Amino acid sequence: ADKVVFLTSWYAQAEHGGFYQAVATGIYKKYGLDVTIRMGGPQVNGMQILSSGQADFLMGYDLQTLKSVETGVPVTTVAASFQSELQGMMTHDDVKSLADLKSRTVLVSTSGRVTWWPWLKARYKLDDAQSRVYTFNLQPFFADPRSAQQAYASSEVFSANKAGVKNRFFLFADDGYPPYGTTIVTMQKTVKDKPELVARFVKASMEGWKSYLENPAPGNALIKKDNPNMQDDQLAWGVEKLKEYRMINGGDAATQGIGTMSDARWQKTRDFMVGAGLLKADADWKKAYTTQFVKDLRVMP
Amino acid sequence: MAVLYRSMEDGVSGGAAVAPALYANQVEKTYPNGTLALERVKLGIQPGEFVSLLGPSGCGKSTLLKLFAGLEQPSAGHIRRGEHHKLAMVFQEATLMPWARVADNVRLPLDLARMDRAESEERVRRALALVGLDKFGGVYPRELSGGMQMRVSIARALATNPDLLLMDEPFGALDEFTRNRLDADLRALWAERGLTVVFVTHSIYEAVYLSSRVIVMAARPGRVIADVAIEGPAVRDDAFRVSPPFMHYCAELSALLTQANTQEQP
Amino acid sequence: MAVLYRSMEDGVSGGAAVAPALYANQVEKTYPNGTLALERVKLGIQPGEFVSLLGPSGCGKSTLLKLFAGLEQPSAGHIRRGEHHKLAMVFQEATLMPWARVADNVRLPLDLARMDRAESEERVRRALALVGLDKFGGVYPRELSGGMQMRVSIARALATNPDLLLMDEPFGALDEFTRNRLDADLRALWAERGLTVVFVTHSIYEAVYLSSRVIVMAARPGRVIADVAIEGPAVRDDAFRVSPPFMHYCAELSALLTQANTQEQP
Amino acid sequence: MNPPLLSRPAVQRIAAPLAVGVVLLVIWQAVCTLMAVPDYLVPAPTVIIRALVEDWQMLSDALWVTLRITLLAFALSIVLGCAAAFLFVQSRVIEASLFPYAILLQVTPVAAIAPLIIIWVKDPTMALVICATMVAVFPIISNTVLGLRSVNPGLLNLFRVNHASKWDTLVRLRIPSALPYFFGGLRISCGLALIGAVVAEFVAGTGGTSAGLAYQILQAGFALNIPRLFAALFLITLSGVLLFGAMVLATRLALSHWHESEL
Amino acid sequence: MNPPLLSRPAVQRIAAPLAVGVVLLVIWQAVCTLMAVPDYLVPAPTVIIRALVEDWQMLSDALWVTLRITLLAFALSIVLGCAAAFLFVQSRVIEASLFPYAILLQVTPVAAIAPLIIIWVKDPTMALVICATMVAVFPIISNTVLGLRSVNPGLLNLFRVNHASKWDTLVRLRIPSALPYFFGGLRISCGLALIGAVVAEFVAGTGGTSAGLAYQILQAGFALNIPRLFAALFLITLSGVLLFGAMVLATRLALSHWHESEL
Ligand SMILES: Nc1ncnc2c1ncn2[C@@H]1O[C@H](COP(=O)(O)OP(=O)(O)OP(=O)(O)O)[C@@H](O)[C@H]1O
Ligand SMILES: Nc1ncnc2c1ncn2[C@@H]1O[C@H](COP(=O)(O)OP(=O)(O)OP(=O)(O)O)[C@@H](O)[C@H]1O
Ligand SMILES: [Mg+2]
Ligand SMILES: [Mg+2]
Repeated sequence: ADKVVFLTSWYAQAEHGGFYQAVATGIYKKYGLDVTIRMGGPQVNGMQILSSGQADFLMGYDLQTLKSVETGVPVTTVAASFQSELQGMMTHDDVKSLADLKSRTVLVSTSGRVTWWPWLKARYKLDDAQSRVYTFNLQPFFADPRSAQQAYASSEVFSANKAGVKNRFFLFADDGYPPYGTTIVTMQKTVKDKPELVARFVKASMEGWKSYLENPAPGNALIKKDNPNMQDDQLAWGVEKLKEYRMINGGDAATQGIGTMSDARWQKTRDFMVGAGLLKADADWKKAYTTQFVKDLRVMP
Repeated sequence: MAVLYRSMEDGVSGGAAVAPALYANQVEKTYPNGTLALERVKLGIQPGEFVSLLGPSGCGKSTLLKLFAGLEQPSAGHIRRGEHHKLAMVFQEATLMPWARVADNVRLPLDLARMDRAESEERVRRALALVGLDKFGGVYPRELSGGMQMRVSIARALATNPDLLLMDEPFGALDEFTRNRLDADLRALWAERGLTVVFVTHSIYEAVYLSSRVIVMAARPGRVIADVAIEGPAVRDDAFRVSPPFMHYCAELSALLTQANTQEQP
Repeated sequence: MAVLYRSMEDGVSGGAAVAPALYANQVEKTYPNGTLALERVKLGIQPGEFVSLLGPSGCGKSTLLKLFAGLEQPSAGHIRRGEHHKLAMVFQEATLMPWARVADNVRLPLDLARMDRAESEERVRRALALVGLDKFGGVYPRELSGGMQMRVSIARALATNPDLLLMDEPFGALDEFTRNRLDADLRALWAERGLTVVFVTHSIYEAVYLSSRVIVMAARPGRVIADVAIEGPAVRDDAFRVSPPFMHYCAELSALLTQANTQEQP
Repeated sequence: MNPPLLSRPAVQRIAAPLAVGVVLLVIWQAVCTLMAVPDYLVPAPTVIIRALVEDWQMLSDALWVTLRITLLAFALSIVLGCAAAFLFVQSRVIEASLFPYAILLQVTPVAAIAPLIIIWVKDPTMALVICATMVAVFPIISNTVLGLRSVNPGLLNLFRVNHASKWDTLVRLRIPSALPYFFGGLRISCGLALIGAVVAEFVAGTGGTSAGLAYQILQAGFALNIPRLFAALFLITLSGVLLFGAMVLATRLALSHWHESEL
Repeated sequence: MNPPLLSRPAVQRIAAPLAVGVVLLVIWQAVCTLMAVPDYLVPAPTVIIRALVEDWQMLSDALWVTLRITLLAFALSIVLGCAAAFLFVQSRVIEASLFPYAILLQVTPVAAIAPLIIIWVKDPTMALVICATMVAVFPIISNTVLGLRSVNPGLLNLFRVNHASKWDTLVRLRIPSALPYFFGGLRISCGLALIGAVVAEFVAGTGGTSAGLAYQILQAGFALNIPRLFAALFLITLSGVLLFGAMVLATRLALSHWHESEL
């Protein structure tokens, strides 16, 4: 079997379920792949590890991929597990809509500053002065009732609920935030030299997602092995959110199959970035993705 | 002009009935490593006396001086120091602050006593002149020779105008000419100011020339073996140094020193 | 038994035509701070000589010794040292390693010379016995009195069986009895082994008793003002110490020392 | 001759900080209880202790992982730090040429070069040890160089008169003279090795394989299990204090017979 | 009497490390060019220099932000470190009671308590300064305590004979004696203050307005703008080396007239 290293973006969690599922249930093996999943972490720079050849595939996100392509790193997206990002805003429960954020302190992580924040800022006329830094720790949010913070539906919201803090969550994608989520990124060279391997990996992974949605137990067992602190209730919550927001099987995926991507969506993402000054207008953004592996994939949910 | 062996009791109660300036009562000193440095030392020093300590190396002279100064505590017995004494001490080593210039080193005790600068400057100048180092106030101690460093530490003690002066081999590193001159100066100072001096020396001549009393000590364990009153002219000059009584005292002390050296317990 | 003032040239070429053990040719030493410590010193020391340096504090005796030992470089002129000399030096300060026991301190030069342990132990034992510290091999330097520390450093130098010995006021901190004994021992050693010794002292008696030649120096700037050959019996005992020639030399040197002290340039 | 128990220095050295600790803990507990501070903001000591007991298995495993990296990094720091110091003290030119690069090691943020180290060093434990060593090594170099230079000039003369080789001078003179400074460096570095191990795991750790205390802290933080987070922090600080204590003891053993700082 | 330019110590101290640096850079450049290493893996020096020049405005602003925090934290560390050291040296009981809590400061991962600091300290710059100070203060405390204890016992006796007050003994004896150790502490701490400022910014961030070098590094990392990342790293290390140089100079000014380590 071909040895493949897949680097995730974070410690193992429900958002990585499809990949673990594909390992756990032998889907990869079926496709002749011997896949090792390496966990990412808070400061692990996946792009660097991918481009140095330490990993074959990377769990990426579109804005970084576009940015990397702009700086000349020859990477490209070959599939998108989620039809949008799970990223959103968690507020105290007196906030009725994102428009109410104007008078709030917004906690933005350093990476958020060059991703969703410019988008949100422009959309709701917010300004930098009301932002403070988010350090992936909920205590400041709890301590200040006038604050709101970035969050993943699957993790921060769960923690806040568990701590008994009433909150609301607004998914950015619901408001038109364009990028895909949990994509598969690889080197352009791999696409050129081993398209067949890439195709197998993409197909097996997407089948993994399909299987995960049906019965997450095998994948979850593996997730807990990699990340012993992951609790069952949190995994269950995560799976529920994936389903609730139809991350995997909603949008285009409902008709085109799991993992699908469209030029139109990439264009929207690109236009937003250029508009927000995050990307040069002349960047060759089309290099950042290829639909060749997903357009006829049709792993139907 | 007989040599007088006072009894130990005499050493304490002898002289006028004034309170002794320094009084060691059955003092013993055992260092942490078990060395018995002093054994049952009983010694009283009257105000205005000039007492020299003579004895072989390691017999506890420095230890006794430190006990008098309150720098060590006796292991047994006790030390009493008369009140109202302004004490100054010259240590066996020069003990200068390497980061301070010579003048600042000499001025230290005056600064500690919060003396105002104008007066202390003047005192420092005079003290340095006394030891022949008036031109060296501005240099650092490491730029001085061994003997010069020692003279700085003497100047530091004298600058305080003490009335109780403890000196541990102050002139050992000086040539005989300078030493004689300083001996004479010290003796004059003592006479003029009515100082009480306890003086450690290895020079019998110096001890006899300077002292009103010489204590001879022996080592292992350190103890007092003789207490010799020196009866000489009040004003001692070079003539005294060659007078028969001087020679007599020297011979006497030399014999005692030999005794101290040979009497050492095995 | 006339006092002999050799000319400076004599100091170098006098004696047999063997190469001098030490030779200072028009040596000057200026310290970085500008002090002129030695001015045009010309001095030759023949193998087997016992030369004492006498002079006021700060006249450059230690500096000259350090130049001879190669520890300082002359600012002008040059120093030559005869070959095949095993040199040992006693510094003006005891200079002991505080972290090593007395025996280890004494053994240091032997260890540095890679002597085997059995022999070095024996040598250390003998050297410590010589200075009367046989029982103190196991203690740390800070547990010793000043004089005892100095004796350790003397033992350290003697343990190496040197044939060129530079000693800077080695016996200054010792009582007269011990000092006389060590003087005699040193003189005997010198005679027995044919050592070359350069010896700094402030004691005129000691200089005369020990030396075959005494160099008198004056200060500011440091320079040689006299070079006195001491002609005494080969074996010097206590009788020599009271003999008329001895007294004569002492008086002579005393006068020179006074001259050195009063001749100081303003 | 037997001083009362409480005035013995050894007892004071243990009892005094414990007493202060107990007082602080009581105040902390009181504040938490009286003001009803929620656990997820600042947990009360009792809550932390409960977490410590309940999660002991997990935490002690993690502690062991972190300690192993700490000790390896500390040992490596000592070896490399001393080697560098010995090298630097050989000549002023060598020191001048290379010291800036030692500083470079210190001031390069581990977070920034951890990715590169991960790329080059395959073994994850080794990568973490290297990161932690980078954090811990500098104080040893700096203090040891200072110590090796702070030699009594008289003793240096003694060694020169006896034709001591550079090696002998180093071993018999400079190293003993440097010990007080060296141990001072150790006392600073042991804590840095620990913190370096934690930070390295923060930035370079890849969870599953070697889950040390940093991983537990991160996870507890994300999961808002703040009592466990504090329990893990407590274990780190306790290790730090114990390591420091060990260094103090080592210093005492090595220096108490001669150096004034220990008399 | 004028030694040739290249053998002057001052020249050596500057020229030697520069020469080494140039050699290293040339090798680096050669390797990058010959092996055609892509910029996004390890950029060649020329590429980094280009990034430095092109992004100078942005980088120099960020540098200034980071330096400001560094210097504030360093100053605060000196003040607090000395104060703590003076306190500790007053009595063995005080030292025993409080020293463990100083260690606690050192070994607590900034990343773990930064959130709490952010809650309590509203001003972001101040929060960062506090974090960086936590990283930098310990070596100053530790070395200064060691120095204050390393006093010549003879001089201590001299002061006692002259009835010096605790204060006078501290100011006129202990502090001067401690200076070599204190400056040793400064030399370690200045780098730590810098690294602390960077790490603090990593974990606690600066609000959008004032972004320091850590922010630039993170952003460059996300965007895989590796030349800019290296340029920022270069600025950090350069600042570290210069800060260290300043400390060496300060040490020289303060000690060169008396302490053997500077003779
Ligand atoms: N390191 C130094 N830097 C500057 N000047 C120095 C240094 N060492 C000695 N001197 C000066 O050189 C002169 C000679 O010093 P040296 O130590 O040789 O004197 P000495 O004859 O040994 O005196 P003593 O009998 O007091 O030991 C003195 O004036 C002294 O001030
Ligand atoms: N700190 C110490 N620890 C242990 N023993 C000590 C200490 N200081 C001195 N001694 C011992 O106490 C004895 C007396 O020492 P002291 O310094 O009083 O002698 P001294 O008479 O001054 O000798 P010297 O003439 O050589 O200066 C010596 O045997 C010495 O070994
Ligand atoms: Mg003494
Ligand atoms: Mg001298």
